[in-house]
Amino acid sequence: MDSELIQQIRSEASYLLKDGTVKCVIGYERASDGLTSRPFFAYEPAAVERLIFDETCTHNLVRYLLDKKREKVAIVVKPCDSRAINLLLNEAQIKRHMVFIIGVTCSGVMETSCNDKGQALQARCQTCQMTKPLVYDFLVEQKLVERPEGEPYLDIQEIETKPIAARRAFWSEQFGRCIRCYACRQVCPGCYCPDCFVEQLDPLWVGIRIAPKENELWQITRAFHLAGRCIGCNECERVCPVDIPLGRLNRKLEKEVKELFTFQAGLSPEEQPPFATFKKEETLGFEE
Amino acid sequence: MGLENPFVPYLATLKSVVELTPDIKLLKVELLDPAVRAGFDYKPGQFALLSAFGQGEAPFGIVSLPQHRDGLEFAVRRIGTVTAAIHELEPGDILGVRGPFGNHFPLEDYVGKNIVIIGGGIGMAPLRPVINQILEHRNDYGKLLIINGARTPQDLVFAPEFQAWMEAPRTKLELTVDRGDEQWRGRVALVPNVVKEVAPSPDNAIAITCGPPIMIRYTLAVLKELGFRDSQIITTLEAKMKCGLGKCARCNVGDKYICQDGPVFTFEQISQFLEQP
Amino acid sequence: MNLFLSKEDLIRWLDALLRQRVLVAPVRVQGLILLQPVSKVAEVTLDFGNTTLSPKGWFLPPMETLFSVQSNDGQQKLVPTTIEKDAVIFGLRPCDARGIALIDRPLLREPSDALYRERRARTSLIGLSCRQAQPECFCTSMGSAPNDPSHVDILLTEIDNGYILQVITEKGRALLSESFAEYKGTLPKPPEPGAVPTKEVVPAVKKLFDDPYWERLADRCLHCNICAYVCPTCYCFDVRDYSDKGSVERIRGWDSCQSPGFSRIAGGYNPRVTKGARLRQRFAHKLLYFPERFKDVACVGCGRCVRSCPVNIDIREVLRDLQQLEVKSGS
Amino acid sequence: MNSQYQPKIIGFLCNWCSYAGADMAGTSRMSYEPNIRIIRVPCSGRVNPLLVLKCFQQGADGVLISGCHPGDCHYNEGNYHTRRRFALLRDFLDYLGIARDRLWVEWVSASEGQRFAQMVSNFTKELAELGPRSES
Repeated sequence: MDSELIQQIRSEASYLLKDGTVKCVIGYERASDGLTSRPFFAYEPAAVERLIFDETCTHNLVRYLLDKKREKVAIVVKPCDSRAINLLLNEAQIKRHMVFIIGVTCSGVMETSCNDKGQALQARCQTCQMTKPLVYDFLVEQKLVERPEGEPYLDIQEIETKPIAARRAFWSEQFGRCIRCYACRQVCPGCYCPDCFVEQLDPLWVGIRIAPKENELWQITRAFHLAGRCIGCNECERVCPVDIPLGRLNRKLEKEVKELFTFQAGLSPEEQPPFATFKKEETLGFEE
Repeated sequence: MGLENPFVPYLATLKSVVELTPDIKLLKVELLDPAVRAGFDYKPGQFALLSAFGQGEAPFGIVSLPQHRDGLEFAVRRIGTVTAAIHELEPGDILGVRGPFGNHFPLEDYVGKNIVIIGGGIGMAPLRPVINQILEHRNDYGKLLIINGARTPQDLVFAPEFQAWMEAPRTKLELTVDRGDEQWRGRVALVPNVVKEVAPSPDNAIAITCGPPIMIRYTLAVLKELGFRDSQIITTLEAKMKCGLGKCARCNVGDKYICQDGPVFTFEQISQFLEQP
Repeated sequence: MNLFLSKEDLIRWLDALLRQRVLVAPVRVQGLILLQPVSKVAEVTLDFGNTTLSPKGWFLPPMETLFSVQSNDGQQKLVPTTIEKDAVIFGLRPCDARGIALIDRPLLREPSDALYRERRARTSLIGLSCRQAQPECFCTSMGSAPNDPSHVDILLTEIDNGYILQVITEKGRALLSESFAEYKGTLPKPPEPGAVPTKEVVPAVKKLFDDPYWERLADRCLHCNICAYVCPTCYCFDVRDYSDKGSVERIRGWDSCQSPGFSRIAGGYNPRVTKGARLRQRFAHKLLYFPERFKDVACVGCGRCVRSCPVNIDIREVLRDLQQLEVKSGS
Repeated sequence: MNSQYQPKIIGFLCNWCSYAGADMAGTSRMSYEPNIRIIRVPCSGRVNPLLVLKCFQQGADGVLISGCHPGDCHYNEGNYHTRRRFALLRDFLDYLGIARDRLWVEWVSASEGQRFAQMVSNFTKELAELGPRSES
């Protein structure tokens, strides 16, 4: 654990809290298992001593900005998380001047779980080339480990190449296990509808019935609502208590959006997302 | 049928529908099974869960009196999917009834006392059976003051019974609206202000109030100013209820289950709730 | 009188049970251990800490139909769901058995929940003592134990060359399809799970009800339903009607105090709006309201919520914090 | 289509062009397979992907979305959005095991009654080959 890096985060946080620039600093602290980490909200300067940063800091904290819209807060942001900030800025959910961003350079976080620091980097980190957050007010740099370039969508192609009946069976079995705890929705920075379609009664799109057909409609629509918006932090897959490979839904859409509309979510707060714009001359396979 | 599985409602048919206000209907419901009808006895303050099959179930106070033996009456305000479906029902249609649930207004404790009844909008519904029960045993009780408020004149609930209430002995009916219209001659004031103006005395009296949370808050303050102690002020709490059997824990406010420990509470009890409803 | 079963005896016995009843047993599915009806004994796995979801899901399923409404020519008829099959849950841990015994209290109290009661009556429980405590377990602090026989019909305890079988109830004896050798030896010493202070928890929650502790704790909470759905002693449910193609079904499904609409009243008023109030409801119901009505705290120390919570809201930590805060605030 | 399997198609037709085109097919007595149930929508851009998914969930074998030719949209850009939305949804459904040929997006103007009738027949034949929804 790089203590010099942590010292910088703590001193910056303490400075921000002491002079009242922010109401609270959202970062990470050691979890109750003493190995991994968990989100932490520091309100008083004294609390900054609990702030840490290491390769177990998997959570994407940007989601918490949606709960703190009315007060200025500071937030510790990894390179991938910074794309979520661009997403929320682009969709006018947060205001840039209300967020002080403590950026941290990163060379990947581990595949952790309770009481387990993880043996390997998360799959998404193994080939990730982003080492610096896209947007920050204060940057904390740590010595980085070189990571190989890699083919990002191997697990997607593995499903694409299956025959259609096998794809159908694979996804039916995965969706069959869903207990509709909605952790994938609650953890996602892109999921902030006040009244999610899944809980609407009139029309009753899905509701409380937990059955293959309702689970499938829920999972497909959840992923599709994030098409061109998901920034690939893969928190949905991490939090799923029944191990549904949700990342393989969102990253399939990410791959298609790149191919069809040459767009990637969260790279800039100004760029128009794919479904908000169009090109007159594109046919996208629907020939005249 | 029914008791064996407490989630399965009794079937009932809609006898009659009366439009009390643009969004509130008075429904009279008759239980189909005579044995169930005979055994279904209830007291003012209890509620039942009405089912509009296909839309769902929702709790409503029973506003009729048991001794009339003339079906169960409910005042239903159109506010959600279930109430909208109930509003579409016509006489002769089938619906489900589950209950009676909850405790009731302990009218036996109010004998000989002056009664102040303060209702706002649909909040009048659970208070109606109390009023009519008092009028049917008028001599058992002291003076009866009814303050019934609503947003506009057509929103005043139970208008057909105002005449009977006004003419009853030692009874006063004060009607008020937030906003009047050309025909309206009566009072235009908020309910709490009317309570302050009429200023009922707290001596040997109890106050029963029900209405939107904001009205309750201010009415409570006025009653306290007039000297009413919390134990003298009673209300019936509306909470998200689903099973009515003290199991699904949705109506769990503080350490109380509204559907079983309530819905009728004194404000003394409510003040001891850990969590304010 | 304890019996002894070799591994082959166990497999033969399970096969016999499989023929007359639904056998629900732990099955490995990807990285999970789920309790599922099995068609062959081979599907059953015995090397696991505890199942991902608790056996409560067999008695109070994630979703079930309470009754359906059949209307032929205007005449509506209510057809309540009935439970036909006998079942055996094999391989459940003693803490989960206690969980079921705890939620029996609200659900079987008059007027009892018919479907739950029917399933409880028709299902026998074969417990499997824990050989090894998981880091998140704390059952001994919550009135259970790795070898607690009190809520199962039969308790199996694994030893090197087979299993010791303790018959606990008559219902358990009825499961024995053949006679096994008697076991004269002593039962192995159970593992030692972590301990958690629970002495003054009920008054502590009451005293600290309005303490800002809950808002601070809820800062990182995502308000998903994982902790309630994996918990063996959470039994809140929602009821909705579904009507597709003419037939109407009243569905009961799991719900949790963390979901947004849980306490929202028609018209939009919601007594529990803040994050802290919602998270407090989870712990207040388990550690205060339930014990006040049903004598015991509604937590069996299985550690599932600690393992599954995405942001590590750890009930053991809450219990410790409550004790310290109570001391600090002058008990 | 000899087999007794009759595919069920839900057609979302935009009011200004495709619905008028289907109307013209009807008034000119053109015959086409009766497997389609038409839902009139103000614009093909009104069709929310959730509607299409609900159709498949409720058992539809195929869904047709038909709007004005790009550039002719009564609301100027409705069909441009339709094009983007369902180009992506079609690929995604295919990935999930719902054959891409079960979701057609076509441009039919008010005067192309013949083309509409032909298109419905082709779609029905295609779905008959694909078979009922249960496998794929």
